[in-house]
Amino acid sequence: MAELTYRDAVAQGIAQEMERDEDVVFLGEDIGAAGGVFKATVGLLDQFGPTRVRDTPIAEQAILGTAMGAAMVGLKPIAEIMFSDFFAVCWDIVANEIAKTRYMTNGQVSLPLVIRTANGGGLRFGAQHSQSIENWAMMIPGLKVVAPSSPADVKGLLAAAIRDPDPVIFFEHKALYPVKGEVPDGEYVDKLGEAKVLVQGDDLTIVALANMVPRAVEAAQRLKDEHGIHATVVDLRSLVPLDTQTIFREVSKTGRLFTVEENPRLCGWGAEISSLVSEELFWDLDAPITRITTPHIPLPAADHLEDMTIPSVDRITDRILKSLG
Amino acid sequence: MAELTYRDAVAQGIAQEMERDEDVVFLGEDIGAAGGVFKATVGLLDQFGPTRVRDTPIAEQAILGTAMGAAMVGLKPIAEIMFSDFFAVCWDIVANEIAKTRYMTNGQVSLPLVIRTANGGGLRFGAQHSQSIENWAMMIPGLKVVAPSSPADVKGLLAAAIRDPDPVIFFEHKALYPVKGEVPDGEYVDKLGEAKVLVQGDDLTIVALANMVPRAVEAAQRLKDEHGIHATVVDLRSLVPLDTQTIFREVSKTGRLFTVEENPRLCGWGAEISSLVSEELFWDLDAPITRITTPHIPLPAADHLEDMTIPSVDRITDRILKSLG
Amino acid sequence: MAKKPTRKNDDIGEDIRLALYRTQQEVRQVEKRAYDLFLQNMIKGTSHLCIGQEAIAAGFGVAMKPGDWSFCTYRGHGHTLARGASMTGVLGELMGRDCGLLGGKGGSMHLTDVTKGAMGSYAIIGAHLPIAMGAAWKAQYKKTGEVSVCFFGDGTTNIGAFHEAVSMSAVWKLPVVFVCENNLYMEYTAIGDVTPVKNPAADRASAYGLPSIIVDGNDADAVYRVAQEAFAKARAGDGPSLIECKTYRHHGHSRADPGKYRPDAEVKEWIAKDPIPFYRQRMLDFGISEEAIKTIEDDVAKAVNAATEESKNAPPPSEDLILKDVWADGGWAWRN
Amino acid sequence: MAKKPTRKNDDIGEDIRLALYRTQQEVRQVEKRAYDLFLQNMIKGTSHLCIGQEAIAAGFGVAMKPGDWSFCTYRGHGHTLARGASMTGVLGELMGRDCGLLGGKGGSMHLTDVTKGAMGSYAIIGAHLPIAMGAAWKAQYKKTGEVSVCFFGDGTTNIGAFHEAVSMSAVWKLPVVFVCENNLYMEYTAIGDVTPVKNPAADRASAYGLPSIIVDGNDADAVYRVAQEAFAKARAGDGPSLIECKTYRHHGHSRADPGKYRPDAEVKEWIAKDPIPFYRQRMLDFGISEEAIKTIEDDVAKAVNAATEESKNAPPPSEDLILKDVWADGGWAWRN
Ligand SMILES: Cc1ncc(C[n+]2csc(CCOP(=O)(O)OP(=O)(O)O)c2C)c(N)n1
Ligand SMILES: Cc1ncc(C[n+]2csc(CCOP(=O)(O)OP(=O)(O)O)c2C)c(N)n1
Ligand SMILES: [Mg+2]
Ligand SMILES: [Mg+2]
Repeated sequence: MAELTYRDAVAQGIAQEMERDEDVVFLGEDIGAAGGVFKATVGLLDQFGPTRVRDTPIAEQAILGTAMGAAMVGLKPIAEIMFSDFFAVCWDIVANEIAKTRYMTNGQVSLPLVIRTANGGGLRFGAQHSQSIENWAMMIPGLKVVAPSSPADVKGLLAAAIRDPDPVIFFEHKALYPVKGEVPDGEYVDKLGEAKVLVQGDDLTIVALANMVPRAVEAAQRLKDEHGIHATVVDLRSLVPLDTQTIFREVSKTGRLFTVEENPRLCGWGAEISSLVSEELFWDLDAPITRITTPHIPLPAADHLEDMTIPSVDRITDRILKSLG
Repeated sequence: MAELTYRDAVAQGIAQEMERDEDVVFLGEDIGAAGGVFKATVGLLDQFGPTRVRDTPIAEQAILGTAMGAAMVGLKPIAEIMFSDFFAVCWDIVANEIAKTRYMTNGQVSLPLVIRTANGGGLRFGAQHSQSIENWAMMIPGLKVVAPSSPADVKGLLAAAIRDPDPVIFFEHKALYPVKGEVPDGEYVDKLGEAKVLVQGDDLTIVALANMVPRAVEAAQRLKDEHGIHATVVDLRSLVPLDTQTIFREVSKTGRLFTVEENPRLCGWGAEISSLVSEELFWDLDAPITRITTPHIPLPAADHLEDMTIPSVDRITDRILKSLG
Repeated sequence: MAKKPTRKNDDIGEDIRLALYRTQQEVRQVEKRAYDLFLQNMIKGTSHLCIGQEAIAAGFGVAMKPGDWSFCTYRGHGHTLARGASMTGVLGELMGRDCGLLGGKGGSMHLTDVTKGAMGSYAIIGAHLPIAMGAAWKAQYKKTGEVSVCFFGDGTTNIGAFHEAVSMSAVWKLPVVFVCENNLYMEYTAIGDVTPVKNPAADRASAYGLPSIIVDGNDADAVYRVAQEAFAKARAGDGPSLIECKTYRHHGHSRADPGKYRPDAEVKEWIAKDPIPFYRQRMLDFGISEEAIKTIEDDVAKAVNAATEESKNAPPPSEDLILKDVWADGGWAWRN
Repeated sequence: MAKKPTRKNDDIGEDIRLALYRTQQEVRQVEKRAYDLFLQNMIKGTSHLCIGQEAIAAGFGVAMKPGDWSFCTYRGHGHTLARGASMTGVLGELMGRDCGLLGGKGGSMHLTDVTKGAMGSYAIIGAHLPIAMGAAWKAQYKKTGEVSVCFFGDGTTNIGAFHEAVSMSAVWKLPVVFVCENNLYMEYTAIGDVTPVKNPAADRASAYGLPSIIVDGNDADAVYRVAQEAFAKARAGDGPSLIECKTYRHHGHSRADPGKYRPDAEVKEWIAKDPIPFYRQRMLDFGISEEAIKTIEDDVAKAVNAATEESKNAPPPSEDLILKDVWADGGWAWRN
């Protein structure tokens, strides 16, 4: 095990797969010579050369269309969309083409591709460079949706995504890039669609994703230390496929569910999980499900405004305590 | 009261507002000389001339950008996106620009504009021309979202949307265009954000939208006629603002909630309503909330496949009967 | 049997010419049948016929090699047939039958036959231009020599994806050929009313450092020649081409459209330039026998009748297709 | 006080020239202060300086009339100042203070001052080109004579929205002026490496039926003249212009970027072409006194210091701004 940053785990995950399979290619804006604007792809151009690691113009539709077309004829492209907010300029390729083509062609076409993107807030970048848009992807049938919270998960899930025969949207959280963690050495491949229980407790279950995971873990710690309340924390890791078994198992143990979402409230993934639990686990619930989310507003830029907008450890803890009465 | 088709109510609603306010302008593909591909805007070019009713190239980003820019400086544009699926090619203007600009500018900019679009399935148009994407709009803070189910609501809500000082996404259901109904004569303006109770019953509450509304009403009739079960049917009419008062009132009366969504399941508006009800009305529920949706798949094209995919009167009825045990 | 051409300087030759004519006949006759079938309400939904534009699908289709990839639009029945997809597959799909190319799941606007290199029909304007680039990238990276051909309309030149795709293809020097079929209209609006240049594609080529190429899209020979040149350039590693073919659609935009917005004189003028009788005469001029031509026409008619019957008799798609093939494992599960 | 210019054939004249210099100084000095402030960690998030490109904001800003509209990018501090927005509003916003133009809600990339016609800074490449068209549509429809000016970078010419906007503006003959500031780089990638033509904007003008216009973006006089011409054309109802200004950014792309990918010689060459000392010399040549110039420089320095102090002393934005102004009613309610 080596200590790696989340950003270095990206480069390591990609390098591992490019070494292994020459059909894996990589394209995006400033990803090659510059090593990415978040420095998450440093070294790849040198290692794999400009035919496989390719800088593009500012043309996201062309980037993703190229990834799709290449995947249709047998390559396994990785495309970068620099900030997840920019999915909006190429959403057609994602939602109407990549997601639907296998189905529409009755299975004639496979699309083994990964779209990586820097998602989420906390860097004071304002409303157009800070969104959490996992729910945009989750709502489109035909997309797999992954969002790791640790360097090890980045490496393992990215490798799994690259090997997956279906299109995967891979959300890296930009506030996590500098975070360090232990990452397995050598070839390491995780599995899509498995949530992880990071903290086990009897009193309530918190389900979180990406940068909300460390905050949920910290809130659980605080609940334990300061209030003797024991929370389970589930890191979803992937929204599609969704590990409802783990969610249901953990919720049924505690009878109480809290979801922590960075996205603005309406139609967030927490709503889907809430609806699943209230449809299928209704009789196991001891109290209302509580969703903790960014309010349904665009994100403000100034530091203290942004900090008060995205769920914080304080807000998570307070909201849970309030619900417990 | 005159009998009008849903499509004619569109033209009438627009004409009413253009007559009243010369700042109302209208642009889109084939909307002028051709009267729209769904013939919902016939006559407007003749009545208001080519400076106010303007045909565009195939350039949805330009269409919506133009609408936004014009609204910023005082016009009240109506833009048409021919099929709602095409929002994907101009999603940036909708989600990142139109929705966020008032907030980001601390209220300096107002965007009194309406984007009309033909939404939904049932016409055998296949996966790229049949989507129900109300949830795409609902999840973006800063957009109002309206979806009428009757000709009267088309006229009244469209007028209200045009007069509204905020951006409104107006989803017309393409399967409803030929449907007729009574529409108030003369100036008629409805109110955004009010749901309507169409059928009142004591046993359970069905919440539906757009083309799912007539199906829910028919299902309610069948439940009554064939099974003596009395359902309330709520037509949401608008998703943002959302009339939670009416929803909560009707659900608390019956203790049972069924939502009927045309969109594929994950992160649909039904999930949001389910999560709201299970958060705020938990103790009033007598049984699990049930969501009836299109499965989480792209839509197939062939007629009988499409019919089996979108919630039908049969499926709504059966699912409710099954839940009731 | 046909005699060899009697006229000189024929770079195309009889075999290719017969193939070009056969393809045009196949497309025309299938499209006419599709028209009849939707008048009989045997085809639901929408349908976009390419009657009048057959020479383009034929010229490029015949010039392509097996292994090359083609990408087209909702107006793609012809392009799909021209790659060798079966008539039953096409008509069956339009009729929503089990025997359709897509099992009825895609419909008229999404015809695809990957086994023939017909890599799909795309119904959202512009999207398939960048997708076609992607296939070309593989050929370039793997040095396997395929070309990727992308068909689209005049109206498509005004959308952003067109610009991004042609521009980036030019920078990457990809073996992709962009073929604009200028039929003078987007849906119901004349292209000249919404485009700032006279030739929507050709007048933009220089914006991508590409030569301006215009060809008579109603002359299959001319199309075939221009295709050959573009393919040679692509295979030589010299990058993409953007080709504007002048043509006309005889029908309205789609099923719902009688096409009344078109001036009568214009329609007349273009019906007179119908690529099929024109090409038939060319063949006769080149010494191909009436008999050989008639044989093709009859063969095709028989094939279309057979495909129609086969499709009519085919069952509707099995219901279990609905929940199939969202994922590569054949299923649709989004949860465990 | 300054003397009148001594050299002949000066179409610009002293008043305008002083205004052009003052604006360039304002932009330069505010940007330098912004740089210092983020080194002191008083500016969070990102920031994109336009040091080296001031002549463009100044040339257009001075040529615009009150009532005209300007739209710019995240690299828009200069364009916003050039319309007359206050330095305190700009620096305060960068520092996330209450006195910021947007109350801290927008940040460095979204500076807007509607009262001055500075209609916003847009951080997603391409989006504001069609938005600028929309404002121009109003001027055209209402016949009120405003022009709409849209600034963007060389990299932006490769994205779809650029194409859609310029093309449709040309068809509609809108009074909009598209100003490409070609500073040779997108973020870290040289524009020549990702663009198929030498002049990213000018070589594309003909694709929209527009003349190709290139101007020295480091010469405020040249920019001012080209702006005047484009505005006259727009106001006369003769439609849009697309203007490419050649320039260079002295710093990296943004706060995070030291700009090491740029060849030393290139940086040197362009620093030597710095628009401000160049223009200073031009003024002296035209007989404007050193004293008049110095007065401007000192005035601006004082103003920047005062704005800095005011911003530093301003409170952070009130928390209740968070839930304000999603809607025109001032609130954020999505439910009753
Ligand atoms: C993004 C998008 N906008 C609009 C449409 C609706 N539409 C379908 S075909 C068409 C006209 C296309 O014109 P052209 O490119 O000339 O092709 P043609 O139909 O003439 O073959 C339009 C506007 C669409 N499918 N996609
Ligand atoms: C759609 C989109 N893609 C990518 C980016 C990231 N990005 C921000 S600035 C920039 C470079 C822009 O280059 P140019 O247009 O030349 O403007 P400059 O920064 O040089 O002023 C990029 C790629 C973005 N903001 N939006
Ligand atoms: Mg056309
Ligand atoms: Mg630049």
